[in-house]
Amino acid sequence: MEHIRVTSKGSVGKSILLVLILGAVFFAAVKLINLDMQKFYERLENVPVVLSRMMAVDFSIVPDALLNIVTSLALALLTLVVAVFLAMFLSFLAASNIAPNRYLAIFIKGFFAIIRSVPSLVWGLMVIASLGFGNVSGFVAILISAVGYLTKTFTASIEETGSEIIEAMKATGASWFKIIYHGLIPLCITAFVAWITVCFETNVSESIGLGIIGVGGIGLLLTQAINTYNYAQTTTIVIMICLLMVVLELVMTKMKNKIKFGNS
Amino acid sequence: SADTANKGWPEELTLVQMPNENNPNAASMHTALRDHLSKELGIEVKEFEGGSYAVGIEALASGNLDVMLASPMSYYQANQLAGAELLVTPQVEGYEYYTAFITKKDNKEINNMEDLKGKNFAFVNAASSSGYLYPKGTLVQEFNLDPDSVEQSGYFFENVTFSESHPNSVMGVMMGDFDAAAVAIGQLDSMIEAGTIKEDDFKIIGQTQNIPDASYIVRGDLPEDFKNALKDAFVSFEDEKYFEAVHNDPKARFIATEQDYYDPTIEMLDAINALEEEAK
Amino acid sequence: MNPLLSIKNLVKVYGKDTRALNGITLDFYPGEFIVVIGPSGAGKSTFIRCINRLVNPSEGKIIFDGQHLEKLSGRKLRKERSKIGMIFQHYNLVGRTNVIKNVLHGQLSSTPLYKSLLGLYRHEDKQEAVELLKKVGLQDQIYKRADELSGGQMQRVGICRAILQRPKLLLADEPIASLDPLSANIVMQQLHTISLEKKLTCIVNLHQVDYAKKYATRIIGIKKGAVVFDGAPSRLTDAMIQEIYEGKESQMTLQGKSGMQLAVGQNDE
Amino acid sequence: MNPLLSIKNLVKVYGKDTRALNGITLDFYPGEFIVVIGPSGAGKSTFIRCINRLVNPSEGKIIFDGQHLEKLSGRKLRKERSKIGMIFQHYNLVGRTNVIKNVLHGQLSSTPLYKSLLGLYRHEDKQEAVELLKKVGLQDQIYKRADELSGGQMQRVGICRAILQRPKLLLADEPIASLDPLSANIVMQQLHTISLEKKLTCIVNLHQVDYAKKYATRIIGIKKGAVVFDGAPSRLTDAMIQEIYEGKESQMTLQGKSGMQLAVGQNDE
Amino acid sequence: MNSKIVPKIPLDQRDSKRTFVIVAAIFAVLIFSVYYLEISFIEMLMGIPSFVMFFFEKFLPPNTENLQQYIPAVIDTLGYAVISTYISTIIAFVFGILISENTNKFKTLRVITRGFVSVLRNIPFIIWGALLVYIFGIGGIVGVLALILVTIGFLSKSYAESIDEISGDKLEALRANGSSYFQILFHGVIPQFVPAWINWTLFAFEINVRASAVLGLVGAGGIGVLIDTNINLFKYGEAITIIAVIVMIILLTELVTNSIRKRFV
Ligand SMILES: Nc1ncnc2c1ncn2[C@@H]1O[C@H](COP(=O)(O)OP(=O)(O)OP(=O)(O)O)[C@@H](O)[C@H]1O
Ligand SMILES: Nc1ncnc2c1ncn2[C@@H]1O[C@H](COP(=O)(O)OP(=O)(O)OP(=O)(O)O)[C@@H](O)[C@H]1O
Ligand SMILES: [Mg+2]
Ligand SMILES: [Mg+2]
Repeated sequence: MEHIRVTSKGSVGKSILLVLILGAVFFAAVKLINLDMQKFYERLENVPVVLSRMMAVDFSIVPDALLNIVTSLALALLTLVVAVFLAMFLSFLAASNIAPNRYLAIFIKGFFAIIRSVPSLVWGLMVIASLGFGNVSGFVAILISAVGYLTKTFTASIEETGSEIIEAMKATGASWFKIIYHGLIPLCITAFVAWITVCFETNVSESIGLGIIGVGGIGLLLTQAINTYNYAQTTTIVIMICLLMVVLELVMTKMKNKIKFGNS
Repeated sequence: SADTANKGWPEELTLVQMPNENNPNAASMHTALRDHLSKELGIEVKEFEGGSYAVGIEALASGNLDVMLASPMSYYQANQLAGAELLVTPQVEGYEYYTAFITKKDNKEINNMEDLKGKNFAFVNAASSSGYLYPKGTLVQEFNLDPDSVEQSGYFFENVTFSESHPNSVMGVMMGDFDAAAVAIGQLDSMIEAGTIKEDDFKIIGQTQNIPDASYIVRGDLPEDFKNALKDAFVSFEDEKYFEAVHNDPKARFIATEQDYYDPTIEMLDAINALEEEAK
Repeated sequence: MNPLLSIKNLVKVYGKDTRALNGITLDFYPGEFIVVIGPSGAGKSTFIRCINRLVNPSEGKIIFDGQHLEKLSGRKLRKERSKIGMIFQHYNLVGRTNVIKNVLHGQLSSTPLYKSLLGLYRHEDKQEAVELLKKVGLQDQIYKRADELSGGQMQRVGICRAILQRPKLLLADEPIASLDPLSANIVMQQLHTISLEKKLTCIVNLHQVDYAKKYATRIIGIKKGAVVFDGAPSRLTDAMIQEIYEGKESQMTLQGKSGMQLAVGQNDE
Repeated sequence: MNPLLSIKNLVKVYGKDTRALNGITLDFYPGEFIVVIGPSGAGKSTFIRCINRLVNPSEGKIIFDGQHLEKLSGRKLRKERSKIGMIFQHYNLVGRTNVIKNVLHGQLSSTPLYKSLLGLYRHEDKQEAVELLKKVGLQDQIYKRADELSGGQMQRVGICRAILQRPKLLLADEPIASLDPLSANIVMQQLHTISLEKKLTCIVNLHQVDYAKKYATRIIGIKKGAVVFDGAPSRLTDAMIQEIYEGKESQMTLQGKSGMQLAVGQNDE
Repeated sequence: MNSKIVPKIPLDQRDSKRTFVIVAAIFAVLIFSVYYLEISFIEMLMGIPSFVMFFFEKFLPPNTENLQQYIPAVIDTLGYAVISTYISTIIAFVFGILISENTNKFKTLRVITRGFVSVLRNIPFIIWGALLVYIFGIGGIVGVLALILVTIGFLSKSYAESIDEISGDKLEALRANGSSYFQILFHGVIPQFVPAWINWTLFAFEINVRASAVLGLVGAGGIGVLIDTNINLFKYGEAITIIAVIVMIILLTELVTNSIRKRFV
């Protein structure tokens, strides 16, 4: 009885090879890092102890925290809007199926790979040294990482749309910008909204880590609570942040569905 | 106002607090100090919370920052890079800052500094005064070590870890990830107070010399009379609530700092070759 | 008369070894209504898409309206493309955008950018769009989202878009595949009339030989990437049709009858 | 004989006010070969998709093989669905998967998950898949990725997939829209034969009245969501056809001739 | 056109007033933000030259003297990144499927997973770091855990979004022939998801390679800590060298993955 392959000969060999390579890389890494799983299991016992220590809330911090959340939100929102505009522009230059120039596309992708690789401390340094302490610096620092993230995700979404619509618009002789505005943006808008949601969250949590360059907001409050080992306050603030984020996510999902299923 | 312009004073003053191993409360949330300085000097004062000395020092150098709270090492760097000068130091009676060498209470093998030889040890990180430079200096002086080899495995310690924070060092010791560590005493106290660890979980087997308090430093290129006015403003600040909240002692005050206040420290840092790179 | 479109030795190779077009040389004149027929996979779509450079040919020349299309790029290519309308096999509408906007996309290339951003198309264009939609029976769907239409409705929107472009050359890849016979006839009739009235050259891929014979002024048969027939509909004999479509595939009907039946219409004759 | 499929008062309303189906009641018997015709937008696709619940009907009953499909869900619905094959207007292949795997998807519901993951389909299934592909002339494309095929090639893969499912009822939404006449005939012939041999009921949406007349044992005409014709092909007179297709759309040919021409094949008769 | 009034042809039927109100509201919020945060865009533009100057003056030329000393940290970083990318890819994949409406019809389960992942993502790094150290101490495991926690939140969400975008058409065919949930998943969703999946996993790897903050917080070392330390000691030349090494690693992985992808997938 003749055997009938479901995958072509070559691709089976390739898949096996791929699995082997991936496996080898993983085991090499495990060997290298020297993970002591035994220790890990033993210490799992600590989980309840540590968590129970965190199980306290202190409502006296709430008004203060609310005020600071406004700052964080305002900063995150402002950065978001500017970042979305910049990233849209850049991502259409960088997405391989619509990029006007291949080399420019590669340059943009590479440039943002580099931008993303630079640690926030370095950005902090450069921003403070040129702009001084304060919200302006916070704005720029978040902006850099937000543009990096959005450019990456937008580009990926555009590249996933395939070429049908682009072809149809090209065939009418529409220019690059018109193809994007009338064809790709309506097509990608739900994906974009999704990334924008994620980016907004990242912005808020990034503004939390921005104490380093003197940006106020909820992050500063949180760092202080941690540094003074005030567990009750820490927990309260974290709960507030999570609540805020869940609300934001709900709103954004509503918005996304509206765009996806609503009228043109 | 009119007279600030005449004297060539800056129109506003930027002040940055740094979180400090020894008093984590040094926070910018208390507006009292800012208001006081502003009133005394007649100019606007902006206060921020910093997170990194490097950032603060670069800001001093570029003129975006005027006054900053700095540890000895940072002062030295700020002085080299930005010509910063010492201004005032918060003085708290009866409280001394030093770094303790700690190990677990039930560790029978380590009872004094000598026993650290051949053990696993943790510093905080290579840029930390209290978590690295001071304890390393103490070890180098006490055991006559080669400062450049201390971190090498098998030279004095079996292995050296950089834990990246004081609490990390403490937890690593408590969990047995390394045998001993150097931790700022202020941090230990805070952790005990918060109940994270207990007094009798660990023992102190040695300590460094006293580390001078973190001081406010000021940009050197400001007018002399402004710096003096600033110093006076700090010294005349007597808000007990502020000192209670930030330094845990209502009677604490700012006192003017002599320019040679940090010299012993700097000598010690020099002895362990910690300064060669910055000296250029 | 000079040809509107001259194609010389067109070759397209996909990947390494799929030779979809194998050296095609043809001239097309203004006002011709050309139907391209050929078995599935023969290269008809590829041929049509090479003309307006949606597919970049591997070799050969495409001279349209005096321009070497294969050499153009950027603004110049766009300008030439705006003179070439195209109707797609899979409609290629912007799904989330409504019907009238999709149709107005046909006028994008001649609308200034800022106006198109604000949706400020010329009133004549909008009016023509509405009229076209009415003609194809979509007057009730003008503000529906394109992805809510039935297959045939989408196809008709695509046709309106191409016509609104007011092109010199119209390419259509199976424009009536999803249409009911009445609509199909209306559409073919309409293309045919426009072609006559405005001296518009149409190149249409079709699977229905009967429609081809009825509307075409010239039929081209493609098989395995090469032209095997080129002439007036009257010259397309049944034997010829059989040769065009016959291939490996014809030996394989279930019952072992070889696939000698062709379009049903012709069998009935 | 009991009907295999009984549809009672089927209604489908999209959104608020698009009444795509307007109360359809029909019985289908084993071995029938039913062709559904009707103008574009009449609700043919919606009708077919309601049967296997890809579209959830707004009202009405669908009784298939003794089961009330409109009430089923989960495993039970899956089981019934596995007895209903479907051929899609837009093929709906998994583009990044190769041809033979796409065909074997027809046997997924009767293959345990782990086996299907490892590609361990039954040998008979694989053999049948290869044979089906050969029959439709795709023996050279077996390991090609589905998204690299031409339109007609994809459609044939979709047909093979549905047949491999060995269904009791076969639904097809314009299965030959993108096929050349030879392939179209082969496909219709094949569906027809299977229907005869295995007493398989086929419900096929078509736009080509000539094909409908040739292959159907029963023709159903739908217009505006309601059944306007139901009977043997011989009873489908030209006047009837005209009535089915005639609508607003027919008044609008460019030249003002009303759309009295129907499928060309019939005009030629 | 004759003298009749030409009827306007609107392009859509939406209430343009509502659109206007929404746009106006967004603008109001933005203006409030600018005002509230006292952000001056002029100041920002003025800062650009010194921003660029700072980089060129301080960070260049790179100091490659100690390049060899970085090797252990580089290898460590790579090891951490590989392990945590692998593990988080798998876990996040499950979460992604549970979150996406395309693949999970149970609303409660979806909402719960969504909430859980959202919490994972929104608890700041410092908190995770502290918790992990208090529970597990210092060492490799903690490093891997920290990275996984941070990556999962991000990856799950990204996967879910990508799965959402996979069109229902292709899956419809499988639904129609009675395939089970998992068969639709494995034979329909996953093959279509592969390109996005590779994309995200690469991005996760990238994040893991440069997750200096996370590894530093739990005392697990790595290349990021090396950069921070060098900057705190004002050794900018060395810092930029290490950054260059990271960039190199990331670009190289991308290159390798892309060539693998072309050949294998
Ligand atoms: N993007 C592609 N990559 C690889 N091969 C392709 C691609 N597009 C088409 N082909 C192959 O090129 C050949 C011609 O395809 P084309 O789409 O031009 O055929 P067609 O004549 O339009 O067929 P149909 O009538 O079925 O639409 C086919 O064998 C097809 O498999
Ligand atoms: N998802 C949807 N949302 C809203 N309306 C829809 C949707 N799908 C179809 N319709 C509408 O329902 C009606 C019937 O559509 P259907 O697709 O069933 O027509 P059809 O008879 O298959 O037409 P065709 O021959 O053009 O394929 C049309 O008016 C169409 O616009
Ligand atoms: Mg084709
Ligand atoms: Mg339909």
